[in-house]
Amino acid sequence: MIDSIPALMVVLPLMAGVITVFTGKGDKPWAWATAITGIVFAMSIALLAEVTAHGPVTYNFGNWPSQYGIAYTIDAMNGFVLFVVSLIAAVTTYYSRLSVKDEIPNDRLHIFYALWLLTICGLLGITITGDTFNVYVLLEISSLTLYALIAMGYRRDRRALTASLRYVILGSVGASFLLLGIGYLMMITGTLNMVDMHDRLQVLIHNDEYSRTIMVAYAFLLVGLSLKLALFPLHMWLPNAYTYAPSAVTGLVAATATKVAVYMTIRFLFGIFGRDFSFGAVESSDVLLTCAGLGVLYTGIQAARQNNVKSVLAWSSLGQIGYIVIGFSLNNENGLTGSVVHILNHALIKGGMFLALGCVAYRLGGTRLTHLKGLGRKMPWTMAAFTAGGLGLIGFPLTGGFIGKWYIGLGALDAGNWLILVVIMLGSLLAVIYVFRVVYAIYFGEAEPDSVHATEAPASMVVCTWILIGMSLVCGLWSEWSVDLAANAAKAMLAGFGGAH
Amino acid sequence: MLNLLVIDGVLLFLVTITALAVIEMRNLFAVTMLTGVYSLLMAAVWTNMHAVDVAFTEAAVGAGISTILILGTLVHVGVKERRREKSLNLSALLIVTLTGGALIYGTLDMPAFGDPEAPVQTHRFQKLFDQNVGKVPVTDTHHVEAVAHGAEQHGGEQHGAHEDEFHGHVYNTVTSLLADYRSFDTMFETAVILSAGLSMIMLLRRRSDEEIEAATQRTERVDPDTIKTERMDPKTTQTVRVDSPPGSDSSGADKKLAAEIAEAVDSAEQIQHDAPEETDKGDQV
Amino acid sequence: MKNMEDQVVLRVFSKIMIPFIIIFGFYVITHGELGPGGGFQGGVILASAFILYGLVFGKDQLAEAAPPRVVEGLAAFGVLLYSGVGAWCLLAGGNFLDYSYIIPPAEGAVIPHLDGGAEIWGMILVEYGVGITVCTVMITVYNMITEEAEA
Amino acid sequence: MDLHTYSVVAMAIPLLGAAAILAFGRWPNLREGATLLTAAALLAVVSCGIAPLVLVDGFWTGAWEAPAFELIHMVPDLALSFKIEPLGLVYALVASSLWLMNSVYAIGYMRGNKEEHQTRFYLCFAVAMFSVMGIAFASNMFTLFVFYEVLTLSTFPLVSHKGTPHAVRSASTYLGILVFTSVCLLLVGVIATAVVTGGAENGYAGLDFTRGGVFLNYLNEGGDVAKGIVGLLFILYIYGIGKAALMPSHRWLPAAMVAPTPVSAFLHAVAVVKAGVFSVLKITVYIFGTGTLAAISGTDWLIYMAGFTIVVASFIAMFQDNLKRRLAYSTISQLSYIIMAAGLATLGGAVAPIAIMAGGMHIIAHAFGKITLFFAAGSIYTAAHKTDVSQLDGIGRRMPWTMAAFAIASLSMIGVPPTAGFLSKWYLLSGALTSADGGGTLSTVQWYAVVVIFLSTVLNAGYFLPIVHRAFFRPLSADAEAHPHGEAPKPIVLALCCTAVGTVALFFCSDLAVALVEQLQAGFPSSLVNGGF
Repeated sequence: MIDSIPALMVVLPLMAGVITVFTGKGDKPWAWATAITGIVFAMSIALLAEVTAHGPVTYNFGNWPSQYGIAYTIDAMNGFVLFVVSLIAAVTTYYSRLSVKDEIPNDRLHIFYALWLLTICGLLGITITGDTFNVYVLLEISSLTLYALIAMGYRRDRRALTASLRYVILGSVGASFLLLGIGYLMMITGTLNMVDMHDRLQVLIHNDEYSRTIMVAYAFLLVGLSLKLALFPLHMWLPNAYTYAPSAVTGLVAATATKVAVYMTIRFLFGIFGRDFSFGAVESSDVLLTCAGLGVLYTGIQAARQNNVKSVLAWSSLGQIGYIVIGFSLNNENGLTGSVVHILNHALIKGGMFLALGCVAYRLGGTRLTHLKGLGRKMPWTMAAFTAGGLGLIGFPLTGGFIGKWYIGLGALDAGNWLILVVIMLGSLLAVIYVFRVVYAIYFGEAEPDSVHATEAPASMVVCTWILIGMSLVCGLWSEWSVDLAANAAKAMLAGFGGAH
Repeated sequence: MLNLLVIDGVLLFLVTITALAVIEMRNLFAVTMLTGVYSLLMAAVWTNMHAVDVAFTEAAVGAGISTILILGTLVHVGVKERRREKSLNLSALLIVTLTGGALIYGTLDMPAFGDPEAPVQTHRFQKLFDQNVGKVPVTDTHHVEAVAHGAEQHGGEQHGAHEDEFHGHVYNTVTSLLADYRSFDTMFETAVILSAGLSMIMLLRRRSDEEIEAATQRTERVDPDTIKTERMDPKTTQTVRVDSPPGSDSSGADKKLAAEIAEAVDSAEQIQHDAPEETDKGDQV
Repeated sequence: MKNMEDQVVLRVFSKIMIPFIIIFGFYVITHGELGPGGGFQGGVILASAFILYGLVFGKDQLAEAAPPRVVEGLAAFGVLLYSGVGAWCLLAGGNFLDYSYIIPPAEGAVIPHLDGGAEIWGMILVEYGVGITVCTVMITVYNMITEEAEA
Repeated sequence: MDLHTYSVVAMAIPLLGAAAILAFGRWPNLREGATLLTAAALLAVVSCGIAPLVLVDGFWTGAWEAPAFELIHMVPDLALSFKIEPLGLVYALVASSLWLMNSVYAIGYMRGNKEEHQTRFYLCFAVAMFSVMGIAFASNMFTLFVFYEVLTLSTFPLVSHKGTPHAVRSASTYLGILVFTSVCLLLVGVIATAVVTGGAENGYAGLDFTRGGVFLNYLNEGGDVAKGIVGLLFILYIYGIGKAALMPSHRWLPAAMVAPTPVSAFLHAVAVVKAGVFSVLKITVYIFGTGTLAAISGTDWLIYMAGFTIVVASFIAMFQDNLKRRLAYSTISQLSYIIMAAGLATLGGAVAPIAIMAGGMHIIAHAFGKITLFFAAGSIYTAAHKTDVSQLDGIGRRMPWTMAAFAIASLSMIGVPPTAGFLSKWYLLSGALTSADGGGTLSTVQWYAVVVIFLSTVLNAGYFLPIVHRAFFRPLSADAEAHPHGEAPKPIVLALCCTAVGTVALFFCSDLAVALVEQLQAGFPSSLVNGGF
């Protein structure tokens, strides 16, 4: 059974998701989903331990050799991302019981949790797979289910439909670009397996064969992935989708979906095309750094202008994605380590903060700035979590957010790029502004008449919020383990295909 | 060969004409019919390329069932497309042209159609077509060294020499690819279909009576502020329209049972209301 | 749609056609490994029979012939059948979806069923999984679209 | 107890105090008792526990070489670790002794003015003191940066205490400038230091404060850094430490004047600005090393800028009618003495130890003088509700204790013996008049420093003495006659008298202070200038 963990990581949520349709009403779908995500999380830890100890693991579906069938390949990089995704999935699922009951019509909770598990299955599958077309198929599952989950909206907020529709359109454009890119690559390499494709591509690039096709495939993949990870200026789908989605869904999506897209980008740029091509033959570094740098500044300003706190966090997510993109675009070990470790830290921080907002929404029925005024006394634990998360977003030392920025900063100087370092710092400054606006309202604002009687959110919700925020603090203080994992991943990625050679 | 090229040319011409007509037509009923025609023509193209399975699917799904489903949608949406204010969106045209241009540029280096020397033919797939791929002995599968080692020696060859050679044979290569070698993908494709169905159920199913009751109780806690229409910054989120005229969903009305039901209906109307504009923006990307 | 039920020719012709469409759908699913076709195409063809029934005889008749709850359950069942085949192979000792194990191997065999017989069984089962899901989802989509119209 | 372990005790005390204050929030007497007890305990630990250990003869070869107390190790170069050294002890001693005074004073002031949110007030004070101890005993640049930021954040609620829109706006200016400079300049400098000096991963000192300076050691070990980079980093550090209020980043200091007087005293004397200049001294000595800076010989700008700040801020102070604003500009001017000392130290050679001693002394002298002045200003506000200099005619007769203390502190500011201010100015002057290369010639910039010191003494007298004159030698105005008032509440008077006495006492019994700064001098490596470039 241990050997089958790679398959079960994805198959289990899939089958469980389908079975959820039959679980009936009440808390049963939730309990079922919680159990499954818990098991998946445990498996991800086992897998990560195995990969760290003994190197990459491969699983062949249908027992066909990986070049013919579909293979999962888990190395230090995706082992780490799997851990992040399944951790967030487990916590948000446990959290979701009351919040989802409150926001989703109760006659379709089983459908909701079925889609929820399928989303998780898709995200895990994208991360774990070693097959490029499999990436696309699982991307479809995760996207399609996410569109629906987001469209449900916070208490069927109709703006969620518009937001979701925009996500559908841009997401589909992104996915089809990916498909075109993968198709072109398949056409000239004759394979879909990532390791194999990498080997073949290196030979082709070296011999200068099919160079125009490779170039076009690269361009399409890069644009498609940028859409999926919401890189400025292709970010338009994200803010409203996060703002109007149900609270628990926002928590799950914000912490995982874009992270998985980032992982895919790193995998394609470093793992499949190889850094010599991605940052040598085509100088994508400058383009990516420009987009991400401008994005950090622009989204920071936007975040400071929002009145819905969920919106603030959504815009801030875009900025944080910018940091991650900056990190790997620097094309050196420190930068990439920073990116990878920031995937974890930002997932924890942003997940926790959105869950905290979910608590607010549960008690007050909204997450506008006016709702949060004076909540520091009414919901001390939730608000403390939010504040701690906010410090993380700023990148305050001793929080998880700082570690990633530190390494990205080191990477920037290793690359001799002082300008981007200044941009990162200006971004942090904007983060200070938008976080401080909210925190000030929380602790120094006068409570609105409607929220005078608000009390602390239910324990289960607060505990989940604190698990994520607490972990982000732990990752900020005792960060060696996460940085070591990230550095391993970075080394593996820089070496071409995750250490398979 | 020449005959095939002529047929291809004619089909391509017809496909292009149909596509342009779909774009230009304002009567959605006619557009639906034309998409059916388009799919049928495409099925012919696939057949011409010897991709019979694809052609079959295109005919069944594209020309058949999706036409019916689009018609079903038209019942809600109506058959008239609203006039657009700007007939030609230059930036969208530019981006679409660039994308198309890039795709064509990429084909310049591609192996010719049906070229027996193409990597797809020579690299791995010859063995797939011959269905002569050996399975990996179970005991070797779990560490990448074994597989990487296999990759260096050109895949399954050492397995082919293995005494446990696999002799499975399926007449339709496409099916063997879809349902055997890559059946894991196909499983997820099926799951994609299922999630589409589940999404439809979740978003469109009418609420049961008990649910409506529960919702009414819940709305008493809803703060009016959340329902207020929030205008986003026009510069950054150009495509967000105000979803409904101000005041139409005031807090008082929302508490009423009727409003709850109306909301469900509205949500469907909402899609129709926004769809054309959103699609516009989608083209620009 | 109401007046469609009054069209006698349509009704009679549909009644004759529908059984043939259904049989053809099953044929396409079953014979996927021999000729063109498979679960996707066959499922769609099956669904078109039901949708035709619904169009001509009305929604209520369709709901009677294919109750929505059953249809939705079957949609999930299809995927479950597919992944169940995979899981069965896994439990039998092989990798996920290794059809060689679909019939439990003889004692001591390193790789069982190398003649491909088990492979065929696996394919047919999963093709039926696909077919069931595709067919029922199409019907569900049709149901959902028409449901809103009459609400 | 091991010396470096003491640092954690010194930090734990204010933190425990904060917890006690929070717990006793509902009982004001208990709460204030907790504050006083904490302050007293802290002073006891720092002066009786730590100081003797630092003053032993073999400190630099013994205790200093012992490994730092590492609280948390995150990743290479990033660790929260603490180490006690003479410069930090100077700062810790000043802060802990003045915190006790300030607490006594604050109790009188807050009760006298019936301020709200007192629990939050004392809580933030305790947390700020916690970060002060962290800054004082930080053993690497990262730890210093962390506590520097904690100090900024924990003082924000203090500055915006009144909660009026004006107060909040001013507090935002305060926070904005300090955070902007520290994040965009200081943090960039810190990251760059880790990169250009090799980093801990490669076996170098990384960000750890090192005797002689991280850069100097790196260069001596065969490292290579461009002179331009070192110069640039020095600029980043100096302006990144916004709390040092070197022009033009001084704007936050006048803005913070909206705070209650105990807070102003805390900002100007006890903690915040001192954290700034202390950090400047510390990075000059332990990060760059005066030898390195002397070798790049591009740091004259710092002395020019400090001199400019001294003179200009003094001029501005002269025309401020609001007493607290006048004091604020005086602080800006006085801080630049310390920065000038750091600047002189960068000339290297024999100047450096004397200049650093002068800087250390001036931290002490200015702290005692300025806290007395602010106490007096608050005392006047509490008793007479007067805020402007022009309202102070004849007030010395009604508030003799307050104005006497004010006069003594003013003399210290000007640098008249027998006050502490004289000592520090003496050191500074002798630093400026010492030749760097031992040949007896002074550079232009040193002459400039001498001129600035004399000019500023005149200016100081120009804006302090008129106040004293008004208070004692002018008749009471008609308006004041109509509103009789007496001395301020007893805790206030007690506190300000203590600090005034302290100002004088430091002149006569300067043993401890002098011993400390001499210990600091002893810590300078014998070979200061090394041609590593």
